[in-house]
Amino acid sequence: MTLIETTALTKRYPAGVVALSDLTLAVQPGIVALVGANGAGKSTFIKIILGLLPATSGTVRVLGLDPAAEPDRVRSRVGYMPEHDCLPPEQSAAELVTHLARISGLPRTAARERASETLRHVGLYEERYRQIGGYSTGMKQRVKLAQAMVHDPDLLLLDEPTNGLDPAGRDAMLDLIHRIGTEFGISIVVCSHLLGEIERICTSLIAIDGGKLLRADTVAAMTTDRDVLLVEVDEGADTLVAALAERGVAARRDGHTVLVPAGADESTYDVILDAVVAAGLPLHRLDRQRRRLSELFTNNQAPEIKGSVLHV
Amino acid sequence: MSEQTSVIHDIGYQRYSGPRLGRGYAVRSLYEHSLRTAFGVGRGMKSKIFPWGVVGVASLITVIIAAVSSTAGQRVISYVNLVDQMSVLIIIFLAVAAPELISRDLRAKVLPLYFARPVGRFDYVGAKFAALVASTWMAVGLPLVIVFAAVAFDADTVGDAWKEFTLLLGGLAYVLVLVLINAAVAMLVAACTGRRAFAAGGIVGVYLVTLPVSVVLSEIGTGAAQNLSGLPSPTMTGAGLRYWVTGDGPIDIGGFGWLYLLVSLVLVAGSIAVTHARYRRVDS
Amino acid sequence: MSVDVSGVTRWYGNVVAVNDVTMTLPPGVTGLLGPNGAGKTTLLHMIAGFLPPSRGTITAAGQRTWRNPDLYKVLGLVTEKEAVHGFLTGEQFVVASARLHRLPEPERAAARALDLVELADPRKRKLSTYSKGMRQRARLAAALVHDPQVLLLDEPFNGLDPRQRMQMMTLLHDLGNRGRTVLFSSHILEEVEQVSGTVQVMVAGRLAASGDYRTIRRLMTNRPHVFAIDSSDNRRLAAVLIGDPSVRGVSLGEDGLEVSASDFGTFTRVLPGIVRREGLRLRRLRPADESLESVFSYLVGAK
Amino acid sequence: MNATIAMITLRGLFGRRRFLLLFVLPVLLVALTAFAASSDVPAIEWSGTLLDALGLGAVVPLMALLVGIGVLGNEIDDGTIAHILAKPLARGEIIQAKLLVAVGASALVVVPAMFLVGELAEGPSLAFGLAVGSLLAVIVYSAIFVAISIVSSRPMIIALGYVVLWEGFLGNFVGGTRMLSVRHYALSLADSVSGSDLLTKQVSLPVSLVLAGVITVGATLLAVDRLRSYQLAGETG
Repeated sequence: MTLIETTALTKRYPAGVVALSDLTLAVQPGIVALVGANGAGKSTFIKIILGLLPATSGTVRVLGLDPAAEPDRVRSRVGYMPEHDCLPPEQSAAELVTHLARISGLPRTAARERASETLRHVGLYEERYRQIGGYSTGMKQRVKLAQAMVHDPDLLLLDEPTNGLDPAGRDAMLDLIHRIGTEFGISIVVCSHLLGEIERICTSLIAIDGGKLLRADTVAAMTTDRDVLLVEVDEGADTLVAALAERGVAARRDGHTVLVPAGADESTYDVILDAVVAAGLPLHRLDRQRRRLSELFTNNQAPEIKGSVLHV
Repeated sequence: MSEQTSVIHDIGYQRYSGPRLGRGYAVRSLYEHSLRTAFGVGRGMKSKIFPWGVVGVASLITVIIAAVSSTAGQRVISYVNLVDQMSVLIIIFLAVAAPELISRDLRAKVLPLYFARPVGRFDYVGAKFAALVASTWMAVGLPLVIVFAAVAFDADTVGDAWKEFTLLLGGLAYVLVLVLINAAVAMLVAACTGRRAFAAGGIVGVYLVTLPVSVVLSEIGTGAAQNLSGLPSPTMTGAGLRYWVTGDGPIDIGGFGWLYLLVSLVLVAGSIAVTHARYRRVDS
Repeated sequence: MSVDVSGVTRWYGNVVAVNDVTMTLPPGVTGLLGPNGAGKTTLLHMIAGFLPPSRGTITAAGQRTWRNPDLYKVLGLVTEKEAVHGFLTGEQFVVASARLHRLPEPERAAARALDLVELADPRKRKLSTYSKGMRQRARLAAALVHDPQVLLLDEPFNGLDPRQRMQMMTLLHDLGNRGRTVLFSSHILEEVEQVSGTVQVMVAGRLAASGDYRTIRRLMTNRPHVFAIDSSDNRRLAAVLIGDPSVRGVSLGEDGLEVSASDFGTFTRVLPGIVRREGLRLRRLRPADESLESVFSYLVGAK
Repeated sequence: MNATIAMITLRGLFGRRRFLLLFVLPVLLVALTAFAASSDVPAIEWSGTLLDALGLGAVVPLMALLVGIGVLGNEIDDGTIAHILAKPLARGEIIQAKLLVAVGASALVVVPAMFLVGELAEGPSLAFGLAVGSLLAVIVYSAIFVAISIVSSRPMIIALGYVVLWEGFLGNFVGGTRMLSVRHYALSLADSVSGSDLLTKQVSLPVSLVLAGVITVGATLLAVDRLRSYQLAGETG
């Protein structure tokens, strides 16, 4: 089943602002990243998926349903975690999540049971009976996540789920999202500005820029290895460059890293090691250079893709 | 001893395959939750002080009246007149409940959580309005029931008790009319601000500003001007409706009953429409 | 030194937010790190003159900071709270800042600052129509308009999209290179790593470490260094490595070996020789806990 | 005066449509007075309610409150004040600009309304008296509300409580509080200037003027000092 499918989706606001323009894509289940510049149309896209905004033209299918025609059916199968604070401080997490489960259509008993289970899965235990106002940022993010998945959606929309978290909190949240996407079997669309996070947990990526599709591909395909080896020695980088040159390998320095062309076969690895041994240097790193997602945004000549279908 | 079997139970994530009830159920759940919120049920002690304080004060007054009535053998004040005396309690209860039900959601920005579920903006406004009306009606209607209980207990015949009951229904209906009109205004004010203190001040403020206008107009004006003097104040508009039906009350509206009804309807429908329109701008 | 914090403690009632912190910030960019609630914002606000220390002294560019408005001639502050006067346009906002600084040519200074943060195009639009990232940059422009010697930023990357993040990193980097003292707090350690390796790490109100994070890592002599290794025969390499005195432990996993080395210098010197002697091919050697992320988690975990 | 701060403050005050609400009460007051004056009922019967209780007792302080807290309290509440404070400006300069804008804006809303009310109720001398009296009230109130804006974290509640309880309620029942009631200073000045029978002062004019001056200066100095020690909230999470 296709998770989200759009054809020539366009959204024009009354003021004349074009938020989405001719967007055609098909997203397969998995953990999908949605990236793009601020104001690139991500929040419009989410609103259309939730059936909160009608598209100006084009079609959109979410889990095979049309959100404009059947918003209730779509919303009962989609969970949404907003970016901003959205929790009433004077309620307990257990009570809020139970209440929202009922709003999603779960009968009273089921709502209570699932709220308690979901809060356990996101890592809130006895704190769930305390008022949310006293929670840390990390705990609040967990409650936001719990309310989004309490009704067992088939698709979770997470908007900047690691916002405001410190490094340890981010780690925990990313692990949790990864588990939800793999063990729990729920597909996830994550909006994030942090490309490092995306590389870590996502299977595929959709990049939108100025309302247009910039790139849609698997993360693996965007982070392929380059034909360059990174070598770091604690001292004597110049000695190493010279030693490599003697062996016919044209290496160059970039800061404290030595960049070596990988060559056709793996013999370069041995040449480097021989050079290091011969010069008696301490070898710190030997690794293939990989493409980074950030290159998507450093290359300014973004290819414009119109009308073509990209399967993610 | 029976053979012990060892099992590791699966307490991992379970998919949900039970029923998913529709939008009607969702709206009803929101209504019920809001009704509980209005009385501070399921919240801390602090949330209960104000609503129950109002209920307590209203009940105290009427218990005294009921006691006096039952010793005197006759009612000292009719239900509808009692309601007029308690109109300020309606305002106070609304000033407590409306910010709690409406402003608080705005302040905490919880609306996106609702709108991402099978409740629409209109459902939300409708459920909140219904809960606001119902809670205020209960809080202010309860004292009437206390008076009824006291008087009906003393009634000589079933017929007397029945007559008393119809009078009670009239009183409760009058409460409902006053609550509907004032709750519509209160909801609109509460939907304008996320700060509960401002909302409460605004609701009391509208009452405190509009009531004297009506009073000054009715004291100084004559003829039609006097008949129409109730319209600037929601509470006096409700009192005008009472006059239209019973021919009695704090204000003489002459033959303008239909106008009072029209203004009331416009007020209620208009407030709901404007509140609904306001939520269109709420970011989700 | 541009910013001098000496024996500073700040408490709120019984809660100690900042506990006996002493640091000096030279010109250049420094990242201020710490878990939530570690006291970073409190410290930034004290340096910015918006909070008096309960004990200790702070000077920025030679001036005391509390109750001293003249401080702002040489200091710029970008707070975490993103509030702006939404009814002003970006240009009006920055020009107003320039005027309040009594700059001789406020319009020109504002134009320069707007250029610097790449807001020249939308400068005629009201701030209320700006996105979070644009507002963030408008506030930065207002804080930069008088070209301050000291610039303090609380979570400046918040809300920025990938491209804006890169611009912001470049901007901070350039300011540091031009001799300005820049102190910024952030939770995104990869970015701190890219902007500047120099950090001040706060843990529970205390200053846990200062300096270049790589050097800080080397100072943690009680922590074995962990390397991820992949070779043509991992099992054999593991058997050989475990016999070497510089190796504390080896574990064999699906995608290679994880080696903890007790002595950093010795291991990195002996490894290449061992591999070649055994006739193996080393495909990957990657220090697994050298990143700012690992350094940070060690510092926080150590308490 | 610092023109930039005044400009920002003014735009903050009038830049939104919300400021139209400021005119609702004064217009209502004038309309009611016009209606009452057109009736046959003698002015002495309603002047106490409209001129004193509603006018000087409610409309004037409430407008000064909304404006006074609007010029500083709102900026403190939403955090934008930090942009103005992080500038090399004497704090007195900031308060001075804010205060002048507050007085000007409140006076613009209130003084013409009170003038009209006096004109409708009796004539030019009462009109002039009420205009001068309300101007005095606006000045003192503005200083008080600007000070409350920075002293309290919930200025609106404190200020409303002060207006309703102290100025509106206590003054009518507890004689001693009249000496410290801005409403009575305004009444005293309006009565002295107009000599109208519709007003009855209860505090002598010299006492009123001296106390009004003392309160204004005191509140302003307090505001300047508190702004000098303005603290940003610390750790958020």
